[in-house]
Amino acid sequence: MNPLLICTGLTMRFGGLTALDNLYLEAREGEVLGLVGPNGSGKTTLFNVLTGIYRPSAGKITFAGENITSGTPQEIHRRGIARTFQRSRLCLDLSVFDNIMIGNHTALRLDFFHNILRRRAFCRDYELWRDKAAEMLRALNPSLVSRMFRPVGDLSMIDRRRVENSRALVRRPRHPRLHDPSAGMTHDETRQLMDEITASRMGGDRLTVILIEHEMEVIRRSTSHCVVLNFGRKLCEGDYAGVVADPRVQEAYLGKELE
Amino acid sequence: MDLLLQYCLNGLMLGMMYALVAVGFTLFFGVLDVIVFSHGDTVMIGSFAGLATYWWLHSTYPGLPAGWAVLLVLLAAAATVALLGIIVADAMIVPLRKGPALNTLLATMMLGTVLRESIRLFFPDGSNPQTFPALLPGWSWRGGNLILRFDNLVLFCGGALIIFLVHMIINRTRLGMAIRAVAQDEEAARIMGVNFRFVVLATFALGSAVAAFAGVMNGMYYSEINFSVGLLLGAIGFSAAVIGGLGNIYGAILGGFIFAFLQTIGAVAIPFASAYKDVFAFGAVILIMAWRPTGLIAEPSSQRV
Amino acid sequence: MNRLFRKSLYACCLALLIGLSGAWLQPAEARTSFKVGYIGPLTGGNSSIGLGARNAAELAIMEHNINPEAKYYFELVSLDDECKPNIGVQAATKMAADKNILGAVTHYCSAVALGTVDVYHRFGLPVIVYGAVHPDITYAHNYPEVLRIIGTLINQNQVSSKFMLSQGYKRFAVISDTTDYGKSHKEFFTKYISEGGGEILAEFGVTADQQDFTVELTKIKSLNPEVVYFAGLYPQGVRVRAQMEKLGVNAQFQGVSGVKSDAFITGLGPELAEGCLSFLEGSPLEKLPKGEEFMRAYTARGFKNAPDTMAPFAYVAMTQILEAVEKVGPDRKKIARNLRAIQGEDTLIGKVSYDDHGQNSEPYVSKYVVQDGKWLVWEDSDYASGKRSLKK
Amino acid sequence: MSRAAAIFSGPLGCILPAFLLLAWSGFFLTAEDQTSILLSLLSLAGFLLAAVRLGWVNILREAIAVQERLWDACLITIMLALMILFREDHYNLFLLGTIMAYATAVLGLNVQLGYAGVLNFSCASFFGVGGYTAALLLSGTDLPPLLALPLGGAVAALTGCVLLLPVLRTSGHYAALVTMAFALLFRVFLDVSEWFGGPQGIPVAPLTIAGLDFSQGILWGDAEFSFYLKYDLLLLLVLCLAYSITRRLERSWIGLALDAVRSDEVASACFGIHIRRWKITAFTLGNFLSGLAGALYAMMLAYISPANFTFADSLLFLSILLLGGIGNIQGVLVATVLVVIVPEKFQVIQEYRYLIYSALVLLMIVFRPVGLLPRKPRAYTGSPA
Repeated sequence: MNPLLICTGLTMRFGGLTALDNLYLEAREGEVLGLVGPNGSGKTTLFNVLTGIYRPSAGKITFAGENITSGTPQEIHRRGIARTFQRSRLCLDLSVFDNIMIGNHTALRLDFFHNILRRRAFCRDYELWRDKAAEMLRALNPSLVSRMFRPVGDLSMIDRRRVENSRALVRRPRHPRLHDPSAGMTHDETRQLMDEITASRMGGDRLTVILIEHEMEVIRRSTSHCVVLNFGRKLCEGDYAGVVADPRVQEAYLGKELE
Repeated sequence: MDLLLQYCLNGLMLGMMYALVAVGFTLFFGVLDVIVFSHGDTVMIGSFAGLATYWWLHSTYPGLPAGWAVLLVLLAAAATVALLGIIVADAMIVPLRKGPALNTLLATMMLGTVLRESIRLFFPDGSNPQTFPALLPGWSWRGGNLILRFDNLVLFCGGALIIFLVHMIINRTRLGMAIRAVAQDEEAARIMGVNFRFVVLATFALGSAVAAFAGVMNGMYYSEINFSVGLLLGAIGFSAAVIGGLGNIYGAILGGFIFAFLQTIGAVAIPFASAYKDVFAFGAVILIMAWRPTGLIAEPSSQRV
Repeated sequence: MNRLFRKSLYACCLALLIGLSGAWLQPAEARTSFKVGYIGPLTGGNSSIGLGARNAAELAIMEHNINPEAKYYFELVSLDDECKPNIGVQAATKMAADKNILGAVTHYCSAVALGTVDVYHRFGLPVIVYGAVHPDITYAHNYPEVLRIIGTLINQNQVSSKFMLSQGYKRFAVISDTTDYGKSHKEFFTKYISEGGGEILAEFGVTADQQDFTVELTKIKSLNPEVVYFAGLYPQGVRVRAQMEKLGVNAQFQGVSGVKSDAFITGLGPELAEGCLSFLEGSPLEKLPKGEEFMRAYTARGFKNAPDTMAPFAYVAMTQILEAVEKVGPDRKKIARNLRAIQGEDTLIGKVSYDDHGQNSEPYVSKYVVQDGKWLVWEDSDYASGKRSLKK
Repeated sequence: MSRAAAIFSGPLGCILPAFLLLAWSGFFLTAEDQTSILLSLLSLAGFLLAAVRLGWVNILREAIAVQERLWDACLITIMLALMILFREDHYNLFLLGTIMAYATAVLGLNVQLGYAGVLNFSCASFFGVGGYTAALLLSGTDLPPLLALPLGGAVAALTGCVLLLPVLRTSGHYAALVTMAFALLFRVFLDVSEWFGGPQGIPVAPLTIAGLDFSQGILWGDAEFSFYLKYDLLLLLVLCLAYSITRRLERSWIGLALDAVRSDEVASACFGIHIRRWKITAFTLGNFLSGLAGALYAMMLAYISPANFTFADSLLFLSILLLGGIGNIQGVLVATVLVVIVPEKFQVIQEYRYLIYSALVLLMIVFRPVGLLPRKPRAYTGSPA
């Protein structure tokens, strides 16, 4: 399996603070990479740099052999990278369908002519997408289909996460990144959600996923490979068992034991 | 040369006035992340409260020495306006924070109109310009075209003193610490035991009292006050606070002087049409915003993603 | 629950019924009633003059209505133009479009009157302009509906420039607001001053809501003029005069008709206002033979506001309109024609004759000076008698 | 109740309310004395309150959603009927025209603020740019007068481009300042400039289309109909166009993109949405509509001055949008009618009208910040799915 995404020497500084420090990271095609580390270790910053929200202070990001280091979020998205956010960033006043279609933005016809003047063609176009979205939602939670045109703000936490994951996956990206998909949910809900994600991964496409998750159980079940970050540096990497056993990781999470 | 110096002096006086207004804007923004657009009209209320106090003093204690009169006028104006600020904050601004920022902005603009119209309709003869008494002795020193007036000097120093006091309150007192804490992270401050409501009300009282001073200063400087100054003064104070960088007191002061400077330059440097000076000043504000979208002294943006 | 609904439904239907039926119940009238209009600044910076004039117009109607010989009964419709042309045009449209209104007394601000005369002409409403002095209001066209009882500013500036030159002033600095009122004052004043041998050192245009004049005045100070001529309305006049003092500009303040208001003195205080000059069409009330009578009648009605400067003009204009209706009946065209025909009528403000443009051609310009907190006619003041002197 | 609901969900559910609305507004506009005005307003308020409590509003809303075309036709019919009713009454026709011009401008503002979230405190300035363009084109050039309408919009949109850079770079209060500064600047500029007539304002030549002079009344047998009727018809056409464009815009992928930009710029960018492109689109389209409305309004007014286009007027437009419910174009119509008509009818409160108006808006923002008719989630094909 060759690496789909490679970061070399990635550094991100905010004023005096170094959030990422000369980081090397690779994600191989088709794997689920777990990204763990204590708070403030640079996981979120890494996501933001990878999706073009921040421009790195130094270093290089290669995706499928192409340099995407200084791309705008739009360009990077078009190459097939999608993401979710730590704090759910759904548009709460928009409907479920709207939110999913935002993820589908690059597939939509946006010219004035099509949208305003040729309404009949537009409606056909719309019905096509509506059915697709319904199909997707049905797989996650059938009851969401009937609530497709209700504001997302009315939904429960897990349904919101479902919508957000659908939004990230609707374009069938090659490389989705999921940020804390379980935040704000119970254990059972989390398990259910992860099963859904894994299911969508197994659904034939070979998705490469980077997963940030605080719930170690989720990491254990879902990932094939883990990277542990601390103070913007890679502490260690390997499979779940190996990483958990590493004393440096325990130290980073629990602090050094007093002699 | 003395002409140039005179322009500078005028500009400085104007700048001090704008700076005092802008400080209020920026204080409120720092604590609550809102723009209280009625602040310009608060200044106007301050000058009218000062005038009313003077009338009362003048009729009850005719022989009162001018020094006392100034002090009492200032205190009464500050107290009235601080009370107004507290009421506005408690009844309107805090409840409105839940909604979008636009609502607060619009609501305070409407509040400004309400204040303005109330003075016009309910202050005796309020629709006409009113004489503001000369409470300070009008000694002056002349050199060529330059005239340096004692009262202006006192007003300028008074303004500077007020700004210094605000600086001390913010940086050296417990209240100031609480204000800074709330400004930085409201939730954390609450958890650490800061009485949020008290801090907000105290900030509004402080900002409004500064506005009252600006109002009385405005009255004494121009010897005349009228109900309609609030809107433009508010717009200018807001501009000054924004070009300085919202939430930053020193930025607001800088912004105030910059705006006064722009107006003066506009009037002096475009000799054929000094009436264009406001066009020039506001045009410059737009350009500054295009160049520095978050103000000259910008806070690092800390948006969480 | 259901009962509550039903109750509220009944209540609403009842309210609707009452509302609609109440609307159709009109009070009965004894005499045939007609409407006449007034438009002027009732709010904003110039409201003190506008309110005084409105009251005077109302006074004229009240006096007419209690007159047992009058055939008709009149009602006043008064609208606010806020001294803003756009509001004025709307108000004028509203008034002119109302066919029950037979005539109107309108406008203090020239900017407004210039915009509205076309409206009056288009709808054929006869109006008498009581306070706006821009020449174009009557002379730019030949509309039979538009008349003006007050003189034009051409006349005013002829008198004022001649007077200033006769007082020995030679060097003038001019500040004018950018309205047509200010601009044409400036135009005629500079013209007559230059013709008379005086010198205009500088001209400044200022906006109508400007607060700070220090930059303009600093420039003026360096030119050291003998007179600062201000063409604008009194709110700005107050500021200019006050800031002259602050900057030590030791020149004579000369205003135009827009400054001659009691509010100018209240705004400045008697010390600062002392010695300020202004010029105004017509004679002051106390000089008029019937002036005292008018004042007594005005006070007796218990109006809230003082009559201020323009009240006599509005009063006379309204009286003329009412008399015209009495004479020719409710026909706008005839009323306009009847008004035009007025020649040499003896009124409160002196003789009134309308020329072929509807302009009162017997304007008399009075000179005023502030003495001890009051506008006094120049000839009666200590300044004319030499007891006090203007600034040199 | 259910039988009634069944009846009123059909065509009757649109036609009956429309008829009531027509009857009431006809009565209200002709009412002269203050008591009847007050009473009719009170009865309307009581009726509406009852309608909300009894659930009639929901019935109406569903009836409208199902039969949108019919409701549109009803609204147009109401306007036409009012015009015919007031055919000789200049003033009421003028009011109707004002309502339609303002509504068109606010629809433009709605595209900017309601959809894309671009703050614009200078809507009245762009309205004014359109008006002044029309004034100058009609008096200074030999262009066909009808061309002045789209040109008014185009010049307003172009003027907006001057502000694009700062508007795009700033956000929140900083963006508010940029447009506010522009509104103040625009007013002062008009006040002092010689070319645009100064504070005095300038007359606007009447519109003529194919020899038809819009400033002349229409002769119909013995009766002469007001010339405002012509402007009203044209304004109705423009309003219908603007309304239909904004509605289609909302119900399209473009509307979705605009909403996404407003709702969350960062998230939108991560899904490939071009923030700048859509902000520019919304800002320019909004200014075009404002300018178009301004041009026609200026022609109807026949006389414009800087005082028509002040910062306070921009606030008026904004408060109309807020009152109606940001993003809801039906709310825009309702709110415009209220804001234009009610103060006009209350001559008693003349001196106090600003005070009362601003106090009411203030109270509304505090107690019902979502406006009269809050926006509903998007329904792409009109009827709810």
